[in-house]
Amino acid sequence: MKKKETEESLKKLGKKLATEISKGENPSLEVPIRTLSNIKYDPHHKMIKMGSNVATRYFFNVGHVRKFVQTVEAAALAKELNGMGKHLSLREAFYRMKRTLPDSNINLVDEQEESNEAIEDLELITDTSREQLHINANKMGSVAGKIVIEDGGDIIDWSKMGSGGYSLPSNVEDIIFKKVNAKFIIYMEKAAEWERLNEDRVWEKLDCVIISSQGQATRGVRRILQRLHLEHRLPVYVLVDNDPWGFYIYSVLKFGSISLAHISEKLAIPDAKLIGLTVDDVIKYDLKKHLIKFEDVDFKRLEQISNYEWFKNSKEWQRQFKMMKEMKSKVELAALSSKGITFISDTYLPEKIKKKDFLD
Amino acid sequence: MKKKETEESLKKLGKKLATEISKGENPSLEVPIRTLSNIKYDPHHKMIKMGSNVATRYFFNVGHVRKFVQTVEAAALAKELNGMGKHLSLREAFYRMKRTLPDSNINLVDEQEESNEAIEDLELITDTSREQLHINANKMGSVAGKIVIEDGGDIIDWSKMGSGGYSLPSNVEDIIFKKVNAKFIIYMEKAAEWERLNEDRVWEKLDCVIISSQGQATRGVRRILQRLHLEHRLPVYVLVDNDPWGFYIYSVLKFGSISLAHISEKLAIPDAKLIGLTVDDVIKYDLKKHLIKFEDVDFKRLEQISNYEWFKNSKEWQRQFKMMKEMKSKVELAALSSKGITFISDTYLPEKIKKKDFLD
Amino acid sequence: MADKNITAEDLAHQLRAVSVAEFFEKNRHLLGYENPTKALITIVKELMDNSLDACEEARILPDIKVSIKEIAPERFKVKVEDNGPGIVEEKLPLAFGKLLYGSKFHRLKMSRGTQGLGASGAILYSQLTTGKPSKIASSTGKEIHEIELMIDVNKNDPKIVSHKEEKNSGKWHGIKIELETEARYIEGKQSVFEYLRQTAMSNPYAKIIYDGPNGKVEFERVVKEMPPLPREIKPHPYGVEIGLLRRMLASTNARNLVGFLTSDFSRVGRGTALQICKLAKLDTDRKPHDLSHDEMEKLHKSMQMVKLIGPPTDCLSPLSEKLLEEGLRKETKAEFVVAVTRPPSVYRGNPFQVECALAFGGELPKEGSSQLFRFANKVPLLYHASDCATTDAVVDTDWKRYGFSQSSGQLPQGQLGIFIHFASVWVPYTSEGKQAIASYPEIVKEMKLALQEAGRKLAVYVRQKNRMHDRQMRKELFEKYIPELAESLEKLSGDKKEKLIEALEKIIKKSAIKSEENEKEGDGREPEKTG
Amino acid sequence: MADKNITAEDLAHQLRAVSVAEFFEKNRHLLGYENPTKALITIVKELMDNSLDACEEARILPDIKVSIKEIAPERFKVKVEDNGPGIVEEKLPLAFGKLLYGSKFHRLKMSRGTQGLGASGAILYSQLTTGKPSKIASSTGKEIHEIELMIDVNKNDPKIVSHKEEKNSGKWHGIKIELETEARYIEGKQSVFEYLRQTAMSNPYAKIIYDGPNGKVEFERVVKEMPPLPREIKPHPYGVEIGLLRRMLASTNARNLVGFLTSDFSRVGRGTALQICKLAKLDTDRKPHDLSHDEMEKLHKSMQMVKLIGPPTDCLSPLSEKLLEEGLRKETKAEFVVAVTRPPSVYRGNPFQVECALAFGGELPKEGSSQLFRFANKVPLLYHASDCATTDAVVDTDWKRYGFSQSSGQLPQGQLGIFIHFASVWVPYTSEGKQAIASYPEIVKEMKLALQEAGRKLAVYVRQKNRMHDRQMRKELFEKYIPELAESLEKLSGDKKEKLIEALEKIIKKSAIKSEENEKEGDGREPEKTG
Repeated sequence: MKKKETEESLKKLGKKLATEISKGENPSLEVPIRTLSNIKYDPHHKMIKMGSNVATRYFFNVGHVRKFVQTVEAAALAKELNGMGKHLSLREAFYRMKRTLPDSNINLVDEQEESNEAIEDLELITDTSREQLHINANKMGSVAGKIVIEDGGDIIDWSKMGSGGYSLPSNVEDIIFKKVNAKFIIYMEKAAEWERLNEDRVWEKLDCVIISSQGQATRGVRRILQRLHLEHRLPVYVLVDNDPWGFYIYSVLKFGSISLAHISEKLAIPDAKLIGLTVDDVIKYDLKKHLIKFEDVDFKRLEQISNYEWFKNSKEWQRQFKMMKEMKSKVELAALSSKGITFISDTYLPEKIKKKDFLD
Repeated sequence: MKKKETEESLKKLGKKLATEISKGENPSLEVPIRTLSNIKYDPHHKMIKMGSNVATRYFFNVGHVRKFVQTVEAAALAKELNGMGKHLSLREAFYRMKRTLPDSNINLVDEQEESNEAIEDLELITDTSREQLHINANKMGSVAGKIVIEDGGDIIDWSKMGSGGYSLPSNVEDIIFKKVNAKFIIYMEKAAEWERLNEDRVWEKLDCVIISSQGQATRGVRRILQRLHLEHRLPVYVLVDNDPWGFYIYSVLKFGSISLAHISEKLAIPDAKLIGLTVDDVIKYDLKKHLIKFEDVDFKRLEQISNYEWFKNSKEWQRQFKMMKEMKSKVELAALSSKGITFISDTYLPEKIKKKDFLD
Repeated sequence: MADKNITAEDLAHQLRAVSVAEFFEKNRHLLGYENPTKALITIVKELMDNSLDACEEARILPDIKVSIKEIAPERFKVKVEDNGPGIVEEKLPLAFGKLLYGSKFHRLKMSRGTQGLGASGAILYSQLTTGKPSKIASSTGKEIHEIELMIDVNKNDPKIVSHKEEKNSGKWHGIKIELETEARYIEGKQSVFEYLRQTAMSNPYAKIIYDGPNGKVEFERVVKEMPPLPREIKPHPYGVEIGLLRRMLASTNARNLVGFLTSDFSRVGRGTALQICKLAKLDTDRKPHDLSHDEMEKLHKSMQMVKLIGPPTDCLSPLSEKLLEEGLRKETKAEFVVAVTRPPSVYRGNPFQVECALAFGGELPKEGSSQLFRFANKVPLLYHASDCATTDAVVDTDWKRYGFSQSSGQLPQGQLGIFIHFASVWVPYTSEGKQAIASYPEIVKEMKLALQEAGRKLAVYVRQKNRMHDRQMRKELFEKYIPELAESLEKLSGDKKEKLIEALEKIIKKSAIKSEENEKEGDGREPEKTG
Repeated sequence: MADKNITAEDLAHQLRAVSVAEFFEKNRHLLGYENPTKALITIVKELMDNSLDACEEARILPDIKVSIKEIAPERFKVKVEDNGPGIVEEKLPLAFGKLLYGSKFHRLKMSRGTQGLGASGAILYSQLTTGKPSKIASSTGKEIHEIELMIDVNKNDPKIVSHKEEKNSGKWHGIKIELETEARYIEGKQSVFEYLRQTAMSNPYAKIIYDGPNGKVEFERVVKEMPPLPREIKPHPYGVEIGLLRRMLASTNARNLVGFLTSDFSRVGRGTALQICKLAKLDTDRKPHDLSHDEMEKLHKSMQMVKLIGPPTDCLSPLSEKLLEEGLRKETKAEFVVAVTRPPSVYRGNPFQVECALAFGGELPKEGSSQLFRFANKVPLLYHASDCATTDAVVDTDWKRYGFSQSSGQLPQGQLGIFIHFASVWVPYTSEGKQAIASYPEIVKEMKLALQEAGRKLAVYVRQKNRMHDRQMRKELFEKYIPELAESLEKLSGDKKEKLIEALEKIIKKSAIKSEENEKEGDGREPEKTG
């Protein structure tokens, strides 16, 4: 649906440069700056967003020329992909862009790092997302629950997926939600946890969808969570370990991240809530004997997170951070199994949901 | 189906120990030794297998006591899981086993490493697999293709899975194959490659199944490949990068691995074949400009692999190793995209399969 | 003057002799006076060395009092008093007021001081920094002579400022010396206190009373015997350079070569002397004074070629294992001390002997690196530890064998004191400061052999101690795991937990003896069996 | 004798004076003879230092020949010949045959040798290791005296073995010395060759011919002027210790204190002298010989309290920037050399002056660390570089500012030679070997200032050179990327590739000038704009 628009904006970019050249000007690109100094938390929308600082990149500048040509080449590739209706992974795109300059041993791109950056710059310059440019991110994540979708002509019922679940694609833009009987979504950071909940058929008992990625959620997972949230008003509950890294996963899902600040609107879910583990849960469910001592790096991360603008004014979050700091330890979700093999499914989640015991 | 047997063998172990104790003997476990010295390649079955060396572990021995108790505790846990029909991840099992000894600050297990080892020892002692003990390995992998399965009461058609595919569970023992219209399986090491083939609907055009894990295949993936291969005679073709690591993935799938030598029969696929990339493919498909220089570690790995007993007498493989060593470089599958976005699906795979251009 | 050209005649007028005292005044770092902190230690060390040497030669158990008092910022009064034989009145001024004057330079015999630079150097530094004379009192048991002395630097001669003679009703004998100096006082690893503490370790037959800026300390006498007096020996042919041989030939009283060789060298009998002459193709009746240069060279070469036994070693006076142990035990309060005195050995014609002792436990620091105490001819070495043969020997020894952890190239870790004493007629110091022994392979080898022998003895003690502890631990360990095993086994087999515990407790008693026999398996490795 | 107790009387009989020669024979490492390799360098160095000093004082451009020949394994014949003023016959034996005899010890003036130990030390070592006399020929322009000399070690006196007098038809003047020694010859960083090479750098007005075991090398004279002759100065009150003051008071010819202060010290005029007396509460008419110890102390303190300008600095003879540059350019064939001579400065009452030079390119090694050449009073320092103030100064300087990469605590990297010369009446060597300058803050600071000034000048040159190169590179770079851009842009915009290339080529010509102005942006950072 947005395909035409994407192709148009890519062509517009080409025309601008060609015009400059024919006028004898130094062709230039205006690239929004992706450094920390140009990223701000927008408290009104509850999202991390890009500022308006822009750098001008010239072709006739020793320091710029390489990146300039790489960015234009990335645009040419994206136009081709859109035309064909095909997608490439970042690695494949790297190989498509890699070629040797005539009469030299210089490659247009030498490292994937370079083509990645060119693609990210292109997203900013043309105000499109990588998905629209037909470049795939990583594929990772399983889902099960009371939803039926249509994708590529197939009808897929997420409640009839056996023990494995549906495997989420890296690009979820074309998925159509046919029937949504779920009342909310539980997102968890670990596939092992997902298998626990799926084996215990939690999504059936609690009328919900369970989705996992591995560690930090991939773009595809974040997009599908956001789409279900926005298009079908499903609340998103995040289930992570009680440690700074779990909190960070929650933070990124909810407010967006610095590296993807330019597409926060397409990824962030400001209404997402934490369903655990909080430090209160650790105490309430008697998990204190499974504390894992903080390392220096944990203390540092906790310190960073507790200073995030979006957590700074939340009394409740600051309370969590303080307790964690005093406890000097973290606790994993898996520790709940010491209370009983299906304790998380039979007791923990139903209780938390019934009491609306969420951290916002 | 084998559940009863597993429960029986666990109980038998308990009885043996209880009898020894009541006779006033030092209770002992016979643990097959998992060191390299006790692992052999069986050229007849084309598989890596365990030798018959066994160590005796005593309770009344300062050096043994801790491991002894951990192993017995792992057995008790496995018995409980089988009884309930539930599964645990390795991490969850660790927390289930972790408890503090009375009047001390010693935990029965302190690190997951310890419970993992106890579970592996238990597999060996009782001649069961981790799956039979109801301990899950990692979940990872997507599948699409001309097969319909039944799992947990759900009927799932792998040819109607849209752009994402079916997400393979960590334990595939209970999957029932209802309808198998595929003629072979392509296994690939990267999810990005899988998305390429799925987008291009290769499984439809070539009547096959496409399966990917990420890097080294997980136990679940290896088991489902083996089951389809044995139960439905589907040839397995392995598609990996042209480097020692890709070759190693192939080697493990085909012959088994040293660390899982004790269950090679349940995992290895001696008839699996390599569909690429071979060094010949690199030359034939003109990928020489995408060579990535070998590091020291690559040379070392290549040297190791070329000395594997099962490759040693293969002229064809030794030729590959030699060419790679001379080339001093590797080539990634993704490099095929430099020839055309859908080159791998439209040209490379159909050609290879048509010509039966496999490396065995 | 200035820019007009200078001729050889002009230059000749400027030529002048420099006195030794002037030289060392300007080059005082050569004597250990490079900074105010070290100057204070050097003064105490030089005076102590003289006192201990004198007492030992006179076979008197040393009683030495050292006093250091700050009389103004960075200015100290230092007093050292001994109960030695004293110095006769006539020699008193020269012994203290002339540099390069002493009794020890020309003889081959182990002693602390050697060059006749010690006390006079201290007095020179004192007068340079304060301009004041030093006070020296001496008695040989008769009257007491007290002089105030300065050094005439231009002439390197004593200048007596005053001289008093007093009655000696108490029959006191010894030397008392008092001087003022610019200096800085510190505590710690390189301090006067540490120097005296280590001196007490290596001289356990001495009593030392130290009255320092921070109070009084007494180092008691631990034993009442002294090591035997070393004898003076003659040079060994292997250690003589040609320049020295030429001088010996010129100054000998012997009338022919055979006589010269047998009387002026050690270990040369008549047979050997004849052999040397034959090798050199020299007539045995030749007069030593008459040899030409070429003949001297031949003689020198032949002396290196004949087979000779090593030099006599009674020129050495080691402490003995007993004295070493006592000294170290007292100072470290160690729970176990072992000492080893090696037989004498030779480097470059010089006899030497190594002793070492190891102290374990007690007041030694529990954490970190072991402590190394280094001595040469009973004198502690405080500086330049990293350049010293002793350190090389300790670092090269494999302490893991004796139950101590050790990183490569480092001292061992643990509650360990290591004492090494190097005794020789000529200590090969690495530099002028006399603070480190050069790493000749022969020397390092002897030190390592000593350390290894002592290490083995210490290891036996440490192992025995650990074994008792282990037995108790073992029993407690099994008792902790029994309830766990029973609980798991109940789930697995259905047998009652209580019954299992009872049976296991019974086995533990029975197997107590057996498990001891099993000890060597207790390292956690499982015995392999081929099934 | 032996074990019977020894009395003070016995000990008194053993007391004897030790001659300076005996002392240094036994402690030869103090003179730089600790091993055969260093011994050879030390001999050459001591003889060279004397020759250069003598020529300079006589204002003669030095012509020096050095010859080293191996005559047997580990035995060498060393010859050094100069064209200096020579030494008059009467003084010849003492100047070479007595240790601590010379012209330079007692005066405050910059020179290479100082102690009167150099040549006589070399002769002593030669006779110790070979037993042979040394040959010395000298002429002041009249007849030639040739003597064979040994040192009577017991007496520290010369012993003349032979004496010949010859006609001097060629009017030769100078000293020729020839001796044999045990030694070892090596090439490399610490070798005779390197010593002479660096001596040629720091003495570019000297011609040195070296005939070594591996062939003959000539170091040509580069310039024909010599630096001005340094003047002798009197001590500055700030650098005088009380012991020395006492001696000056005793030996002065002045009849009262004011006279003493004004005539025997530098920088003390009548006004200052009166002020000192007033501060010390001493009558200005007091006789210097009559002061009590307390009065001397007061005088000493007052001398430190008055305000004085620094000591005169014409006692120093720096090389000058011109000589430095010539010397360094010749030896390194550098493409660019810059030198800096700092104004004189003072540490502890001693005047000193720092010079440095930087050489870039040429025959200096292209890879790895820069090369540091260290000199004190024009003498190269080959050993102990890591302990030296020069190294500290180089390491502490931020060379990145001048375009050289540098890891923290290291010398800079690159094709760079660094020359530092420290000139002073009294060089504070860190040890007896005279191989490293102590890191006094005043000294390191001066060295750093010199290096920074030279570094800035070098940086200007290097930058200019780089700029030319950059311009060409830039043009070539854009030409490579133009076809790529055109190709991508054709796909994107639909415009024809050929047309785009043509337009871009046009711009490149036009913008050649503009892009140069942009230079500072060329570091790859993009200018920020707030939109």
